[in-house]
Amino acid sequence: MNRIIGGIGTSHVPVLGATIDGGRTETDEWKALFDDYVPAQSWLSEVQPDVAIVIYNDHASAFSLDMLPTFAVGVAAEYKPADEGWGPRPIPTLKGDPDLSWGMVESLVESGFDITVCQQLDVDHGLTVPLSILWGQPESWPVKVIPIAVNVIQYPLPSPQRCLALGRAIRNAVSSVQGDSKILMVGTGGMSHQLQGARAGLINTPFDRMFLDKISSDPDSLAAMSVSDYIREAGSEGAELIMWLIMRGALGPNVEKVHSAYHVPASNTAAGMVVLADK
Amino acid sequence: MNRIIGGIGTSHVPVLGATIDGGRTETDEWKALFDDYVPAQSWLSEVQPDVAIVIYNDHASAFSLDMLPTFAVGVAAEYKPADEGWGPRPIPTLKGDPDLSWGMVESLVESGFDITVCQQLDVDHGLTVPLSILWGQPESWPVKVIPIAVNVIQYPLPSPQRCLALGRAIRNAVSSVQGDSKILMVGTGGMSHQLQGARAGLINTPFDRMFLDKISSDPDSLAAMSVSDYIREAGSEGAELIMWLIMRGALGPNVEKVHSAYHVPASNTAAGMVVLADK
Amino acid sequence: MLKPNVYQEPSKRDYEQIPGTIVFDGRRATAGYALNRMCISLNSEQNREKFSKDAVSYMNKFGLTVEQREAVMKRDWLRMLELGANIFFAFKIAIVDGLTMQHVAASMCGLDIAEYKAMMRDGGRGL
Amino acid sequence: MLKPNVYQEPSKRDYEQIPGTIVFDGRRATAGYALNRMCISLNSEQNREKFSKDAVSYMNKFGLTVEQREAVMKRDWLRMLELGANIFFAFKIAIVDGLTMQHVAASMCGLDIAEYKAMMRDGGRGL
Ligand SMILES: [Fe+3]
Ligand SMILES: [Fe+3]
Repeated sequence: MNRIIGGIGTSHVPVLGATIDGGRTETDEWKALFDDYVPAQSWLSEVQPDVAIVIYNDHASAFSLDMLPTFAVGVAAEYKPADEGWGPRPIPTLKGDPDLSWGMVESLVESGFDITVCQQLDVDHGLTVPLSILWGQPESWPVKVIPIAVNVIQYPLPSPQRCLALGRAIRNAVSSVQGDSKILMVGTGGMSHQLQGARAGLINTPFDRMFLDKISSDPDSLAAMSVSDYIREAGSEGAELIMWLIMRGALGPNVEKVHSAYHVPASNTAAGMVVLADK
Repeated sequence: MNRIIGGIGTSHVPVLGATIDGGRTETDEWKALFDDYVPAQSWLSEVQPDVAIVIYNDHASAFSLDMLPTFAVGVAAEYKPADEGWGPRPIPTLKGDPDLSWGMVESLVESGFDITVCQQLDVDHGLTVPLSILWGQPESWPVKVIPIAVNVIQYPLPSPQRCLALGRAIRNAVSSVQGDSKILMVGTGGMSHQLQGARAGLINTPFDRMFLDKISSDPDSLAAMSVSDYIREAGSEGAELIMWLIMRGALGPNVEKVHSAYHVPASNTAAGMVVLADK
Repeated sequence: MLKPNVYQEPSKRDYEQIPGTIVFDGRRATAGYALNRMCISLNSEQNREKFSKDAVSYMNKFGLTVEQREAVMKRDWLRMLELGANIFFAFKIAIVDGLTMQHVAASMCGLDIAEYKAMMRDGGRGL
Repeated sequence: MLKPNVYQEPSKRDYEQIPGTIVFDGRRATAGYALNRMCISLNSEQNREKFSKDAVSYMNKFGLTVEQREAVMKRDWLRMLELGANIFFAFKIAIVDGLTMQHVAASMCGLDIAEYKAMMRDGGRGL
């Protein structure tokens, strides 16, 4: 039976991708941060997931404002890195899992989630930077990937409550599909940051530390906050953190915290990570 | 306060649009059918709605299979008729109501509907044929229009239950927006028809008559059927009828049936109509 | 070695038991992706002209399979659907040909157009 | 005469009370539609070249307002946002200029890039 083996929450800051692509992870500026990802990488080589379901947001790459879905699920056989303005990142094309994707979509729609289904989807740094953080620069990715894109850039965003519920529905969905895959959930974005307005540069470390703690022990308390609460506390772009709730919802109620890390700054943002094993 | 004054369910067969555009509604073939739409037109000139929220499906016009939403809501200031292969229909551009649309989207997303938001949307016969049926060939449309596109062409479709629930959420949504508009709901598609496979040409009159009856008196019984039930009974494309449930859900529990009509055939389909006044 | 997931066994799906009916689901959407993409491109007049002039080169740009190309060239609508076309997408080709949905439906159920029209006038096909 | 609906009064929205923060909502998405469409077109190398060569003609094709065009020409990022640009869309212009998001953020909060970097290294702006 398909089963979710755990989940990782991680920032997806473009600069981390550029640093990996440019071979600068060992520099003074970056070494401490990247060293802190090693325990996550070790855990992954131990548990060996087959598929990663990556919850991310698109940043004006594949989704224009002509048609912007709240929740979109990729069902394609492969996904190419998007040209976000710099040309596509020099990374391997991602292999998808159409069977698992379609099966999940069926289950999710049956559970009352109004999914947008994507047969074609170029993926941007929101999805690819976490892959690079977790698996470095392989010749091909060691997992198949299912992208789930969440609207966190145009108000109204889905409520944190709805995000947690989607995660829980994903847990049912993967087990409804016939297979024997070990599945890793990845929730991306955050932590606190604000890229715009007079408050640009906001970092709220107490909030981030609270979030890193509660995401394993008490996700319902995080889901009880409103989107405006997230914007106020974590910044206009820190509200991306609601995507970690989808990851968390897909895990069982009790998880083991394998690792967590926190660094300020990565470019404009606080970069955080949490690794949770399903019990 | 904005209020929903009633709802109309109607087929949206392309041939009806072509017949109106070609000025052939008085021919022997079509007169009886179009005469039966007169009571609906009279009711509309009596109640004078300001806005029509039209629940329809796109038929390979604006939505490719690259990215197909379950529920999409238009928020644009205007919508043009799509080129579906014959060139765009010779009808006026539709005027939208961005304020009401955005307000509805906020309310719907808050209620846990995962809406895809469209700032750009060309509308096809699924939406424009009902307008022509109801208002003929005006120089400009007498109502503003909010398109809500529903996926009924690629499995999985939203469940009939979910459609009814969306309608109920729309009732809340319109009243959450500040305004004083009289709003007409239009549910389109159906009735029984099957355009494909060895069973093409299917018409199930007993089912259609049951549906025309229950849509006013007992919509919950219609929502209790599965999508497969609809396909089996009403044909692969007759399953479009689930969109009438969204219209119906937006009305109050008790409605007055102002009019209903039923004709076989219109091209490949049974053409039905029901006019329900909110009580 | 990545393990395969299998999202559906057709035999277990209730809609597969409905006679004479092809439900456009994920399996078909996957198989028909390129074909449907070609079809929807015919919403543009320019593309309709290109397709009319030289359908084979036009189809090659979209990466159709040999079977799909053959089904299009023969206007074998039922076969197109079996190969993953969605009916509303396939119908774009019929529009270029000047055909109506009645022609397509008639062809799929093995009637000529007069027979099909007569059947519809008589109340359509029963359940 | 069609009656207007009003979907939001900014003063009633809790996120409007958050200092120094512009939330990209429906009102802004409507105002910024053409501008954001222009910005996302810069995902193509060909379009980036056209924009670099002649930004004014390029913008004209998208129907920007005079104020929007001026804000783009001045690279006034805050003004672009006030006129309906979404930050991730506006950033496409910065990429063409070879700027990072730190440059854009610094400019929006009125710091020079060295000051902004120093602020971030020191733990960022407090609440
Ligand atoms: Fe992001
Ligand atoms: Fe239809």
